[in-house]
Amino acid sequence: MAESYDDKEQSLFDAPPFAEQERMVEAVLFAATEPVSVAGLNARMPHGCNAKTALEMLVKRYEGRGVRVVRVGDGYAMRTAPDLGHLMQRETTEMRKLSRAAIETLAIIAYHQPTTRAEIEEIRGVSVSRGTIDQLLEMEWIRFGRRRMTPGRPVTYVVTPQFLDHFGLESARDLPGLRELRAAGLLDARPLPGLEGSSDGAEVENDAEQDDLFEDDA
Amino acid sequence: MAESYDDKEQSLFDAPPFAEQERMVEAVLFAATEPVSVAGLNARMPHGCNAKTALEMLVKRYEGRGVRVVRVGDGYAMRTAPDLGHLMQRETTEMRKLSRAAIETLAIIAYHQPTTRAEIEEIRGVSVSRGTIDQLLEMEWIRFGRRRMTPGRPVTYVVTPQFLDHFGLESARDLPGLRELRAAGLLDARPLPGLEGSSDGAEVENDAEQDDLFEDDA
Amino acid sequence: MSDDQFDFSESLSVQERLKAEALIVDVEGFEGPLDLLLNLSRTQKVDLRTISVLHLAQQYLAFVQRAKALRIELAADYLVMAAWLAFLKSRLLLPPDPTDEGPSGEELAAHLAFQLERLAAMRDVAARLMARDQLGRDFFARGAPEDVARVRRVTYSATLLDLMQGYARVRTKDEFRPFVLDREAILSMEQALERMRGLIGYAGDWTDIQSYLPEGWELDPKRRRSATAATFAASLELVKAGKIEIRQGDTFAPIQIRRKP
Repeated sequence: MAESYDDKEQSLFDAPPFAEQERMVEAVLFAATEPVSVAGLNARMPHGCNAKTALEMLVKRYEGRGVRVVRVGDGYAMRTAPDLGHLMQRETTEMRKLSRAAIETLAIIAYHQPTTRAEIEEIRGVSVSRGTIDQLLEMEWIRFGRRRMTPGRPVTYVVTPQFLDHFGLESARDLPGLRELRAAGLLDARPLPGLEGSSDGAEVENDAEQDDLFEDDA
Repeated sequence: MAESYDDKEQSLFDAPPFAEQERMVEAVLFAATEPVSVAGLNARMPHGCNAKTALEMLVKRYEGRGVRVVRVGDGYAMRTAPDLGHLMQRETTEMRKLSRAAIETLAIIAYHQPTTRAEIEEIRGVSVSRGTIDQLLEMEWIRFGRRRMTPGRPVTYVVTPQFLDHFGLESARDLPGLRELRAAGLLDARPLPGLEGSSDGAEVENDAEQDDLFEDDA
Repeated sequence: MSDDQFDFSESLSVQERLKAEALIVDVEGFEGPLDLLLNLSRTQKVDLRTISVLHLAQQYLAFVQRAKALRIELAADYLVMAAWLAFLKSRLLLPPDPTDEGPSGEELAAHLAFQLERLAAMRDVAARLMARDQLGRDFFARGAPEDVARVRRVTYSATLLDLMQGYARVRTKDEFRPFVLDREAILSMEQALERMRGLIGYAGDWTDIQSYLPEGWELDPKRRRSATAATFAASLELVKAGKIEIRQGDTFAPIQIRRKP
C-alpha cells in the first residue's frame, strides 16, 4: 500500500491527504458501535477533511472483499459480506457464564467429591435443581461416581478429566485451599468467630477424601 | 479488486481459489472480537483451504491501512492502527486507574512468569495486598498457572492472552526490554546468600518452565 | 546500636536534613523498605551496580533514627530491614572472620545491590509496558458485534476464579448468615426464573408479565414490586437464553412475553 503515502507531504492546508482520510474513516467505522453518518465522520476528523470523498474511496476499496462498507439508515457501517455468512455460524456459538447455582454446585463437587446430591444441598443450603446437575453432566464436567454404601445407595458425583483440563488443573487436589482463597482475597480476611478452626479442619478432611478418591481411580 | 475473481472457476478440487480464501479469513477475523488461531480459521473454512497462506496475504493487504491484522498469542485479530486512536475518543472505555502496586505486580508477573506470590513480594520488598492480585485476576490480565513443585505447592501466576491483546504484544517474548533484563541476569531467581539450599530446586524448575512459556511459539 | 553510629546524621547539611525530613514526612508514600532504599540510592547518582551499600545502609539507619526521634511509627518491616542493614554494616566494616561459615559482607551487599537493581528494572519495564499503545485507548477492536440472529449454540464457560469464588461463597454463607435480613416480601430472580421456566411452555401468545407473578403477590404492593422486578429480570434472562420474546408497545405500556416460536 505504498501509494497510500505518496501524497503524504503536507499541503499548505490542514487537511491530511486523501489516503490518510480514508484510513481514518476505515478506523472509525471499524471501531464504532453504531453506524456513523457522514456528518459524524466529519465531526471526528481533522478540520478540512472531506469524509464523503474518503468514504466513497473506502467503499470502492472494499468492493468484492470479505468485509463491505454498507449504508445503514443515515450512517455507514462495516459488515461481513453476506455470501460468507455460512462461515460465521460458528461465530454465534455463545460463550455464556455458568449460572451461580451451577458454579457453586460444581465447586462443591470438585472440593468434596465424591459427593451426593443431598450433601450438595446441605452445603449450599438450598435445593439443587435437576437442570443444574444435568447441565454439568452434559458439559462433561462431572460424571457419576460410585454409589454410596448408605441407605438408598445414592449416586455420587465426581469431576471429569475434561473439567481438570478446562481449569488447567493436574488433579482436583490442585484446587486452591481455603487458606489460599483467603490470601487471594476471596474470603473475608476478618476471621469470624469459629471460622478459622472449622474451615481448616474441613480442608484437611477434604484432602483426605480426595486422596481416597484419586487413589481409587488410579 | 476484479482480479480477486479471475480464478474463480471451480477447479476439480474442493479448495476455493486463494483470493476467496483470503476473503473468508477477512470475514471471520472481522466478525470475531477475540483473536482466532490458524487452527480455528482452518476449522471454519471449507476443506482443503490453507488459512495460513490466506492470512499472510491478508496481513499484507492491511499493511498501512486504518485497520490492521495483528498477531496476539496464538491467534490473529483485526485492530485499528494505533496512530488513529485520537479519532476514537467516543469508543474509549474509561480504564480503571491501576495503582502503582498493581502495575508493578503485573510487570513482575509478566517478566518472571510463572511466578508465585512470595516471589513477587521478594522482588518488591513488600507484601502484596490481597486486592491487588484479585484486581488483576478480575481484569483477566493474569491467571493461575501450574503449581510450583516445591514445599507447599504454591500457586503461580501467568499473564493471559487478554493481557497480550491489551498491550498489543504478539507473545510474552515481545515484552519490552525482556532480552536486556535477561542478559543482565535480572530475571534470575537469585536467593539471598546463605539460603541457597532451600530455594535452589525451585529456581531450576522455574527456569525450565519459564523457558517453555516464553519460547512456546518459537 | 550506640549513638555514635549516627554522628553521620548530625553532620548533615541543612539541605540534606530538609531532604531527610521530607522523606520521613513522606513515609506513607514508600512501598516498603526496598522502595525507600532505592529512593535513597538515587542521591548517590551512580549505577546501581557500583552503589556503595555501606553508605546506603548508613543513610537508611539515619532515616530510621530520625523517624524515631520524630516519634513516627515505622512499620515492622522497616525495622527488620534496619536491623539487617546494621548487621550488614558491621560485616562490611569489620575484617572477615576466617572461622565464620556464613556469607561474607560483600556477598550480602552484592545481593542487596542486585535486589535494588532488579526492583529498579521492574519499575522501568512497568512504565514501558504502561506507555505502550493499549487496547481500548489507542487501538480498538471491532465496535459493533455481528448480527447474531443465526444458529446459536451455547457453550458455558467458567474460570477457575469463578469456581473459587463460588466455593468461597458457599463456605462463608453460614458465617455471613447473621448479616442477611430475611424479608418475606422479596422474590429473587432465581425464584422467578424457576417459576417462569415451568410456565412459559404454556405461553403461546403474547402475555403480560404481570400474569406470571406468584399467586396472591399482586395484592401486596411491596410483594408486587419485588415480584415484578424479579419477573422482569427473569424474562430478560430467558430472552437472552433464546427461550422467549419480549415486547413493550410504548413507555409504561404493559410488558409482554411469549414463547419463542
